Amino acid sequence: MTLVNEHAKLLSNQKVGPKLFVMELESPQISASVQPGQFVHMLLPSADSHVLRRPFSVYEVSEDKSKLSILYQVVGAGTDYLTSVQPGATIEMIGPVGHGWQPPHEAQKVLLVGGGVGAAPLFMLCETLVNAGVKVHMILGAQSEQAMVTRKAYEVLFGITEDLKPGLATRGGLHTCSLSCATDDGSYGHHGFCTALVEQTLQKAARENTPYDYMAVCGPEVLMRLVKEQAESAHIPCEVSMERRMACGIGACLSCVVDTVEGKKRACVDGPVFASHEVVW
Amino acid sequence: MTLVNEHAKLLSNQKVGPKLFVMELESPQISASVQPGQFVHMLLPSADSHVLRRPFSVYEVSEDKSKLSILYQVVGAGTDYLTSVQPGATIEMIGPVGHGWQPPHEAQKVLLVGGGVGAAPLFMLCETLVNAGVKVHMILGAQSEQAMVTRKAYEVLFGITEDLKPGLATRGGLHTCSLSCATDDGSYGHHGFCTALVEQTLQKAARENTPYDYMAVCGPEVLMRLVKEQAESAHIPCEVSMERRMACGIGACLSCVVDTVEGKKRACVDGPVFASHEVVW
Amino acid sequence: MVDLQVNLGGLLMKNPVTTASGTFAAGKEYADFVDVAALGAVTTKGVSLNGWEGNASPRIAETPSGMLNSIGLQNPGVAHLKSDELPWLKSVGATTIVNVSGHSFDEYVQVIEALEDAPVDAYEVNISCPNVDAGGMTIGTHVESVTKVVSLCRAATKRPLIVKLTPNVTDITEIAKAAEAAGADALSLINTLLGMAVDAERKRPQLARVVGGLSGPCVKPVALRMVWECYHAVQVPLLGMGGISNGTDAIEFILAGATAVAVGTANFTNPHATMDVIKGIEDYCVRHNVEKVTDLIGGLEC
Amino acid sequence: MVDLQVNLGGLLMKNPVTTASGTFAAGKEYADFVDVAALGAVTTKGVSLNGWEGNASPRIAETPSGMLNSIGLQNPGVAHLKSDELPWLKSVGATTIVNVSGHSFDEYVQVIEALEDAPVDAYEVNISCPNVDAGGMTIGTHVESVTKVVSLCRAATKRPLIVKLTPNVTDITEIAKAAEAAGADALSLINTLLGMAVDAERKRPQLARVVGGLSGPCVKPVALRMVWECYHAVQVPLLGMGGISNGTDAIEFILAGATAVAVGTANFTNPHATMDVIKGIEDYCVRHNVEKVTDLIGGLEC
Ligand SMILES: Cc1cc2nc3c(=O)[nH]c(=O)nc-3n(C[C@H](O)[C@H](O)[C@H](O)COP(=O)(O)OP(=O)(O)OC[C@H]3O[C@@H](n4cnc5c(N)ncnc54)[C@H](O)[C@@H]3O)c2cc1C
Ligand SMILES: Cc1cc2nc3c(=O)[nH]c(=O)nc-3n(C[C@H](O)[C@H](O)[C@H](O)COP(=O)(O)OP(=O)(O)OC[C@H]3O[C@@H](n4cnc5c(N)ncnc54)[C@H](O)[C@@H]3O)c2cc1C
Ligand SMILES: Cc1cc2nc3c(=O)[nH]c(=O)nc-3n(C[C@H](O)[C@H](O)[C@H](O)COP(=O)(O)O)c2cc1C
Ligand SMILES: Cc1cc2nc3c(=O)[nH]c(=O)nc-3n(C[C@H](O)[C@H](O)[C@H](O)COP(=O)(O)O)c2cc1C
Ligand code: FES
Ligand code: FES
Repeated sequence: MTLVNEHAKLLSNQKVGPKLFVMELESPQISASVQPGQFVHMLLPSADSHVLRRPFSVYEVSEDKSKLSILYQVVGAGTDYLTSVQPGATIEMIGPVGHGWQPPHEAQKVLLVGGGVGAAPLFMLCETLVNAGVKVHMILGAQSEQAMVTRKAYEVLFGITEDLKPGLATRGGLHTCSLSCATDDGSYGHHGFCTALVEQTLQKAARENTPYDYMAVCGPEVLMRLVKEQAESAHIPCEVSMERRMACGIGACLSCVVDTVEGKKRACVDGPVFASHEVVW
Repeated sequence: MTLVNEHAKLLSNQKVGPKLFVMELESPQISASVQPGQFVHMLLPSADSHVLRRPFSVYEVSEDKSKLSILYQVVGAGTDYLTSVQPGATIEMIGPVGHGWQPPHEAQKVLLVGGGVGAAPLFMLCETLVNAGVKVHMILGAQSEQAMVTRKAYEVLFGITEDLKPGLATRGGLHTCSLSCATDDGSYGHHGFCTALVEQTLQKAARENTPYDYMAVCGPEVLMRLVKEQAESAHIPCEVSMERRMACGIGACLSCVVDTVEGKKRACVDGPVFASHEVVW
Repeated sequence: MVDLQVNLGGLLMKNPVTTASGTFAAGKEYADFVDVAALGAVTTKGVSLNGWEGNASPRIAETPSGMLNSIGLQNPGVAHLKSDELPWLKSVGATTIVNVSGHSFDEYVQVIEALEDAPVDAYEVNISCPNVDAGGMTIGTHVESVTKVVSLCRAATKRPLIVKLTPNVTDITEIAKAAEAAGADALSLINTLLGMAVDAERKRPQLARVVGGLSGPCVKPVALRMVWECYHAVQVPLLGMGGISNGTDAIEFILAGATAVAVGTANFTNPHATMDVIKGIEDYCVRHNVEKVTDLIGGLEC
Repeated sequence: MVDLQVNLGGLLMKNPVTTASGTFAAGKEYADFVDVAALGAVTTKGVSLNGWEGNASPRIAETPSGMLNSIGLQNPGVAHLKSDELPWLKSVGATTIVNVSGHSFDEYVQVIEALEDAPVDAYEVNISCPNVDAGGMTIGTHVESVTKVVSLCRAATKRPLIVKLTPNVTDITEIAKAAEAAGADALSLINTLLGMAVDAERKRPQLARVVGGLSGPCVKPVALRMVWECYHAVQVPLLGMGGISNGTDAIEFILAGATAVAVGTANFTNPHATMDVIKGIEDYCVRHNVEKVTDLIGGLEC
């Protein structure tokens, strides 16, 4: 796929939770072709002491494929600076980059697990699956209710009505998709790590003999390792999205390698999404 | 005098001529005490690859002494960047710094020569002199009419009416102050270097036996050297304002030294204004 | 029309701009952004005989106006370069400089020997590699080991031999003279400065390998100084690099004495950087009425 | 309350923060911004016996995240320091480190001797000066001249003797060990990296002296690496510097092995920088439950 270095216009840059922001960018070229799980490699605008770009997954693409949004968390100098960039600014980003999610074509029942901002790179995947009529169960983990900023988007996608109880909700009308949530502080849904929900969900599916045929997980590395073990125990193919520091972002510099069973691979172009069994943890 | 590192608010930042801008800053502390010829040492806001501040003379202070303005020319990366800073931004500046103009107390007839943006640091001096009833003749030199952006301010100060011919104008009513202009391209006033006007003015004063008793010149170093020679030939005390690259801006680092008859002196605190005979050119 | 052609120790380049080894792979990855045939040359990632795994992650860290890397010369070996990369470079019409690495003196020679029948226009020998024969130290920091490795490489090829110097030395001119005396046709400099970054919150080094190589705009002053020193110390032409991001940076190196320049870290910031640098050099020449870019080499008025 | 006190080779400092020589004069100029008595110490501008004129202008140039200087150790001589600066520092209650320069081995000794009856708490010997006895070369780049000058200074005083190393060497640990063996109580590093800047439009070097010393955030990675290397090579405490602008930077140096730190170029960017650094160190200690800042020294987990 052709890469571009698009000069995108920042349309909005809103705080949506504790240290969490969503930026919306006008980027017709990248938006038109980006696939679920791919990312953009963004230059911090007019911050010339920062020579490296920052990789961010695409969270959502507008229906007319002219805009995309990014959910980002402030973790260091670059993301902190980003929060100060005003709408109207031009932001350069290379994209769409990377090997995205590759659910098996025949997948019918899918379990997605998103921890923290890891819920963002799963959203486009989820949307594609839902639109293809695939039964999706989504598990969201976050520190607190306030930090679980993607829940609303998933609820809307799933057609979940407001009056349903938190914790487990089913897609209204269709009854095919569902969402369960866990927070570290118990302020919403399950009190604890979301792996407990994964366990419950997999056990229930096993009991009912309606196994999941694909899992995808994105979030802190420790979460991905635990979930991929759960997936492997249940013999469900699982994909993970690896984060590595990136210089070029397009496969040239070998900054971003991930240890795999076939040696070192580049997170930027061979990933970021890898089959969980490929990765040497 | 106490120095402050004032966090000034940028009120406006307007293009006023070719590569020429005026910024107005809300800075009650510095504005309250700055003297003619002093400067501020300005940090380029959120441009962290630039570790050095930029020195700029104070052009004008508002009547209520809460705001000051700076006339600046784009010459390099820092001044170019400054043009993009939007009103509302906070700009740190150390000030008021430096040894300003020191016209003799008994001065009655003064000749000021400003070349290019060098006309800015003379404005407050001129204002002080005019208000003290001193007879001032101001000579402005610039590349073109468009680049002669301080003319209007001097005309207003001198009370010069619009209908007077360019080139030589006299303060309306008072008839004490006058202004003459030279442009390199002849688009306004004398066609040529403004030293020719200095020569004419000094000769006329000599003929009329009403000599000037103080001269001050600010502009490109070549201009200052030529004018100070004219002043010395006419035995008129003359001051010049020296530009040097500055790191600390407050006398500590010795970056900014000027060769003087008493050895190296710091432009930032021993200057920027020096008696012309002190400087070793 | 400005004449941008330069001769770098026998290597004819259509313009003075190449890529800094390790920042551009062998060009394919940048094909959407850069016409590699329009470059003075493509310099490939350092290649060793059998391929190296490189270092653990994290391998990079950002620093003020620069970055550290400890890739550790990961590469799939010379056979892969010959089979996969060099034919592509040839097919698109690129001029090719192959950057050569070795864990031992012999390995350098073996890599060059393996490449003698491949479409390579010049070799750039990276003497910043830690090397067993040099007791694990960087070969490039001592006159004896520099003399040795350059002599061996020289004997192995008649192609233009560029020797790439490390800046982590007390006196770069001493090393430059040794490389020249041992037969280098050109010198390239600088490789990265040894540095380190710390994550204070986690009390850990930012790189798994603790130390790494510093590159980017922050090193430009050191690189310019070394190019200028070498220009006055040796006769062979210089390939200058270290923090070049635009045409003005390139001109600074050429004025300081470089015949050609390489763009490294700037590719990461701006994937079009090499193209922008060529354009910037041309614009400068037009603005200053320079007919041949070679007229600027060492033109600094001190 | 965090205990910020450190002992730098016999010099007691109420906190680990001093000023980098040459960036803070003797403190008076910064009095509107900094309570010099609140600093761990004030390190004064390098002083020589009879005063030096220094280099021609321009003396500085800005570079990406840094600056070059070629002040050339301009100073009015040791007598002036004794009569004008040291009494003021004493009167305001500052702890004082005097940075000592010399054009010859003897001059270093003479400066120290002249200061022995003055209120000085420690000497910092700058061995980055070009020196006649070292053939005009920088003394600090060779083991023999380092050994010589440090031994001479050691013999001249019982006060804490800090030796300031230049980073422009192949192996900093070799020099550090030589200084330690010759009697240094502490080592301070790094002095500036030799660099150069070019004005492409005017085809001239930006500094009248062509080359100058690079400092500021851009050099931090190199400085950290050298502090870390020296921490593992010598026993004496280290005074780390090079690009420190805030508390986090300081902590990075302390974790890498520095007992104390100096703030240089950052004073120019932010005249309150030293105060901000002290505050930042304290905040870090509170946040990480560190009772004594000395517990952090060399605490990097590699
Ligand atoms: C493929 C991919 C997709 C990502 N998608 C998102 C997303 O949708 N939302 C989001 O909030 N974050 C995402 N990240 C992480 C994001 O890139 C980092 O949080 C960000 O680069 C931190 O920059 P900083 O300057 O604030 O941090 P600093 O720590 O100051 O950055 C220093 C350097 O380390 C790099 N770095 C630091 N943390 C990470 C990290 N976790 N991953 C990669 N590089 C890092 C920076 O890019 C920079 O080069 C993604 C990372 C990757 C690799
Ligand atoms: C006391 C004083 C008062 C000044 N007043 C004015 C004024 O009122 N209006 C105005 O337009 N300019 C003024 N200048 C000049 C102004 O400081 C420079 O034009 C400005 O610093 C250039 O910055 P830059 O980043 O655009 O240029 P660059 O060339 O990119 O700057 C590189 C470095 O050189 C320094 N530098 C470059 N040119 C000069 C110069 N002429 N003088 C001092 N430092 C320089 C910069 O500060 C910076 O440190 C004054 C200078 C001094 C010393
Ligand atoms: C990620 C990375 C990988 C590098 N790999 C090599 C290499 O394989 N061989 C080599 O000689 N230099 C290598 N270098 C050094 C560069 O070629 C160049 O000398 C240095 O980065 C300075 O130039 P710059 O500031 O333009 O990047 C590498 C640099 C970087 C940043
Ligand atoms: C303007 C200037 C003058 C300096 N003068 C001296 C000096 O007289 N003696 C000395 O040992 N170091 C001198 N240095 C070096 C600093 O003390 C310090 O080692 C170096 O600048 C690195 O620290 P920094 O990056 O915090 O500035 C000077 C540095 C600068 C920028
Ligand atoms: S970031 Fe360069 S190869 Fe992945
Ligand atoms: S700028 Fe530091 S002494 Fe003048």
